[in-house]
Amino acid sequence: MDLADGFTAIFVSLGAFFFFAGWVGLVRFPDSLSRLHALSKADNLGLGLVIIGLMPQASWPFGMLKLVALWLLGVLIGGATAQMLAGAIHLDDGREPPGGNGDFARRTSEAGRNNEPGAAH
Amino acid sequence: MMALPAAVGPWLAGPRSAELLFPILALPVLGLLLAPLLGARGARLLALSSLSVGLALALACAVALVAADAPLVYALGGWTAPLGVELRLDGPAALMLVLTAALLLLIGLHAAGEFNVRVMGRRATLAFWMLLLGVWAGLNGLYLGRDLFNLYVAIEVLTFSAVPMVCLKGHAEQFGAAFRYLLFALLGSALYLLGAGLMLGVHGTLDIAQIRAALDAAATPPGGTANAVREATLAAVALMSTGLLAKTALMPLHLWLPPAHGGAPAPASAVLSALVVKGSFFLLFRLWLDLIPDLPALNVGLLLGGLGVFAILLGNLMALMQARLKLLVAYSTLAQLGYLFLLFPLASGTSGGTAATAALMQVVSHALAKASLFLIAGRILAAFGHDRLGELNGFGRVMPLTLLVILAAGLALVGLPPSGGYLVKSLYGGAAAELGAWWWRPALELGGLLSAAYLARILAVAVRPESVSVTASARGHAVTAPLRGLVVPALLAGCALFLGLVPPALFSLMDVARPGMGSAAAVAAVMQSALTPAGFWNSAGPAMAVALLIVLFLGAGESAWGRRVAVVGRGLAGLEAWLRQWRTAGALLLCLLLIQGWATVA
Amino acid sequence: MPEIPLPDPRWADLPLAFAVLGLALWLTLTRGDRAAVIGFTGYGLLVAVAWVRLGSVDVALTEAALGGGLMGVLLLTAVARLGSDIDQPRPSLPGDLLIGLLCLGVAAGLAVVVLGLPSSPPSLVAAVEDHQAATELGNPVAAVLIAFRAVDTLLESVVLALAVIVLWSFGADRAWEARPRALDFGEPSPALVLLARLLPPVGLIVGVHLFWTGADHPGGPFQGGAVLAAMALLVWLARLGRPPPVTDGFTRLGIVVGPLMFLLIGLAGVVLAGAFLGYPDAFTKPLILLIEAAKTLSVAVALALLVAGPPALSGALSMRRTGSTETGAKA
Amino acid sequence: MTEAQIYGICGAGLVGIGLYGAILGRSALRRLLAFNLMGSGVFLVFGAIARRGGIVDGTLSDPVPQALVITGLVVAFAATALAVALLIRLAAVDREEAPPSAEPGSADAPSVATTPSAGSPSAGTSP
Repeated sequence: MDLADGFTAIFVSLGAFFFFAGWVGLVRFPDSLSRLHALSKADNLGLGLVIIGLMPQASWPFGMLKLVALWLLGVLIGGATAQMLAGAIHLDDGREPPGGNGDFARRTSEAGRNNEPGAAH
Repeated sequence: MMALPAAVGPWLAGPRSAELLFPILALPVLGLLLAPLLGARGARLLALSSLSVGLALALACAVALVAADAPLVYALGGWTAPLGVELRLDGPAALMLVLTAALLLLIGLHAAGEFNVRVMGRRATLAFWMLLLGVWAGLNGLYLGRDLFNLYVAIEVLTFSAVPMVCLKGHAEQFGAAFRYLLFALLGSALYLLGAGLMLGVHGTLDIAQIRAALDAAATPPGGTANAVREATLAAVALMSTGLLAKTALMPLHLWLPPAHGGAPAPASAVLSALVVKGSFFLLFRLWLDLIPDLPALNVGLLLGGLGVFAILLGNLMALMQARLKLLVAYSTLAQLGYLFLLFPLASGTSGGTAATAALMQVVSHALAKASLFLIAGRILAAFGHDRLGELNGFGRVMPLTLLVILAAGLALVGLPPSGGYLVKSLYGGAAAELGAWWWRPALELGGLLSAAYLARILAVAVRPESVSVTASARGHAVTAPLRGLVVPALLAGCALFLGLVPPALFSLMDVARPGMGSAAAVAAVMQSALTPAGFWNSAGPAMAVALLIVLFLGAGESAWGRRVAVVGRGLAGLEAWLRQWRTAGALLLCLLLIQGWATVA
Repeated sequence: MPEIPLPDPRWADLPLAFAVLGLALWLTLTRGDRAAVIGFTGYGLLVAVAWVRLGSVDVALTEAALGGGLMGVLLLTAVARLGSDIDQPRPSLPGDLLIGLLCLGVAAGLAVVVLGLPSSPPSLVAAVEDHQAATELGNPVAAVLIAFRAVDTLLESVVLALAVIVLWSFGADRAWEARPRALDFGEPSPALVLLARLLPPVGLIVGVHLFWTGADHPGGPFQGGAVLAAMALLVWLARLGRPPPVTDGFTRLGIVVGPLMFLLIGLAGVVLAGAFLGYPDAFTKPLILLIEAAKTLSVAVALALLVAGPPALSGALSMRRTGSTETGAKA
Repeated sequence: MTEAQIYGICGAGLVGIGLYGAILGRSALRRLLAFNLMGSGVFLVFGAIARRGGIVDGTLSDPVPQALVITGLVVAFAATALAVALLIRLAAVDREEAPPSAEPGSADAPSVATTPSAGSPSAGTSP
């Protein structure tokens, strides 16, 4: 267990811990929004730590660059999906989604209403 | 003329005859890929021309095969099994190639008038002609294939081409029928694929001939590992066989066939009933006869034969009670499929060849007669706007020629000499007598009588005094329906009716590369006794009697028939409708899988 | 092939196998269709990890891209359109139990057969290695797909092209000129639009790389095509672009060019290499790369159009809020 | 217990679960989803067989079953896409108020059998 393996073991297990924390948040928190919040926070951090942990295992320079690219993609897609989920959750509850994109919710719910006047759910 | 054979010699008789195999697979695929580029109009011409070239190729293959008197094998890409995939042509495969190409060409010519852009619009026209090529490609792949996974992909091409034919017209009920057909066929394919995977795990090869050799080798030394190999192989074949039973719609796994074949447009129903269902049967023929060395020792043959008899009885009885003509014909398909499965209990010893000849004859004669019946049903539907028998009284008076063709096709199904049906029943009877298994014979006779019954019912409706709706629309459509719409059905019905008169030497095509078939001699023997007055009467007599009974019984009109049969009918219809519930069919599929697994391994 | 050190199976595979089986059971038994479909995308990724554990990296890529990704989008669009339209009555206990026992019997029998497979399995690994040099391909799976079992891959890409045209034929007659509309879900969220602007260039590079590296390392036209198709779907979902109309010539050419190129080169093989679907020794690699490039394009176009659905007139497709309303047995 | 055996049994279990869901699924979409579960089970059995072949010959896994699985996955995806399109069209056609105008002369009217005895399989039993 030389230095690199030790470094990897520590960081990857830290990352795993944050994933576990995210999972606890998912299970414990009362409503969807706070679950979403906990999950995206913890998982992003967990992913970052795992990626850092794997750095010494990857070959210099391209292996490491691929890992960083992986992390960037993970953060970008995680953020965008969290936004979309939050918008959808607000739509389901009928409340105005926070922030400037209120018009999006109004237009979508109107579009939703035109297509499905009797959309009882 | 002498120059032509010299140029073509090496292919037809010489060493290069195996090179005829890959164009048979490549031609439909090429047509399928060019059709969307040519658009709806071009697709029709492309399909018909490639089918005619394909028919010529199939006939050339048959000639080359008889000349070589040995199976033609072609290694694709130059790689031989087990790594590569090989195509192999033997007698039955050549027969099926010729039948498929000829029938698709004839149905295509018949449908050319209906499926063109002016009548059907661009969507249905492009779809129909591409699906015709897709069915042809799938079937050619099935008949030539020797590799179990290659056969799986060929079956998927066939299923992907058959399912959309059901909902070409776009009515809600047809989409439902198409979805059920697709999902049930996919469950069948998944079971087949699982069986093929286990075969690869046990033998390390997917080539049927190599697996057969391994099984023969494993059978000799009765060592511990040997019967482990044998049991795993039999379990894999049980999986594949169950999957194929679901795709062949052998009763009780028939939930998807009546709505699918009943709801599809007429040419599509003809292709589905006559050819598509036979493809998966042919694969069962390969599995149980080519791959398994000792089928007779297993009692799975009895199981399949029993299901065949069940299909003959229930299918014919349900056909008797259908209100719509196309559904009547669809149920008659289910019954006729039962005859095919009588092959498996009788396929042992010397009589195995005769039973195999009977099964292949049934495939040919049913394909011809059923295609003709469905095309005629389409003609009646087009003429009167509906096919409810209750309101078609007297259509025979308005369309006498159509009635004549129905009579010819019906008699071929009933099995009057010299029709194909008669050949099938006599050959099966001979095989059963040889084996001493007398109990199959009454099933054959009863099936013939019941077919005579529903044929008589159609005739009774046809000749009854005209009801109001027939006369009204008669003036509109029936009289003006073009006579050329009758040419193809009449030709098909004629071939089915006079199949027995074909010189027996032609049947020797089926013997090539199949030891102990001897079909030419068997057919010749059967036909001698057929044309004698005594032979004619003892087979035709009972059918005539039943027909007469039905006509009298129906004298009082269709509704009377409904009331009289109601008592017996409702119970039976209830049972059959229950069998076609999705859950029941699923449970039966699993039961059949477990029973086949137990029957082979035990 | 990179040598992936596989640790002691007990710790890695047993939990994963239980997770896959547990998730599959949950997917089957949970009430809401929408939850099941969302769970299915996660299931696809879990199975992809199982494939890596089995040492089949090519299949893991395909499972993740196709089984997890595109299948998830396909089923999600379906559940958005259909809601959970229950059309079978609640299963009666005895019937439910019987079918459960039958399925258990099938699974147990299958497990016994799988475990009972002969211990010294004859395998084709040696045969592939011997002949792989003739194909000049480093990746054995690509060699099997494109050379040894070329006819299966050809027929399979024909099935894909046929499936697209068949899918279009399900549309209504008057909608034949229209565009596929299965992906129209009203105004996209700004986050989706941002993603659809940033991701496709990256996806394009990854897709082409997957195809290009497929010759010598895990990857290939199917995996590359699936990633490219996913990018096209992202653009269509974010309404930055629209799926092409059915009558567009270039689209049809795009669908057909892969299998057509494969078939024509195969036919040329009869003259050049003496066997249908054979490759001449002189320039095997260029021909194979040409076929795989055309196949990547065709797979990408076909997979994207298969998810985009049949052509439909605007407003023809319902968008159901997926409450699990009991609509009873429906025709 | 090698990983080949673990995933072989996992595949067998998935086939059982998939069959159960495909038969008892309450909506057409769930039955389709269950079919895909069964498909992934069948492919996992292929994977187990590939891994067994690989162990014997010292590589990771036998390339031939892998190629078959890749082909099978694409075919299964195409089949699911067709099934989904059929379901969406079935829902859309049901939703349209007027059934599509029956073309003159070929109105293949899916009539329910009128006479009491005939049990023609009309649309009574749903997919």
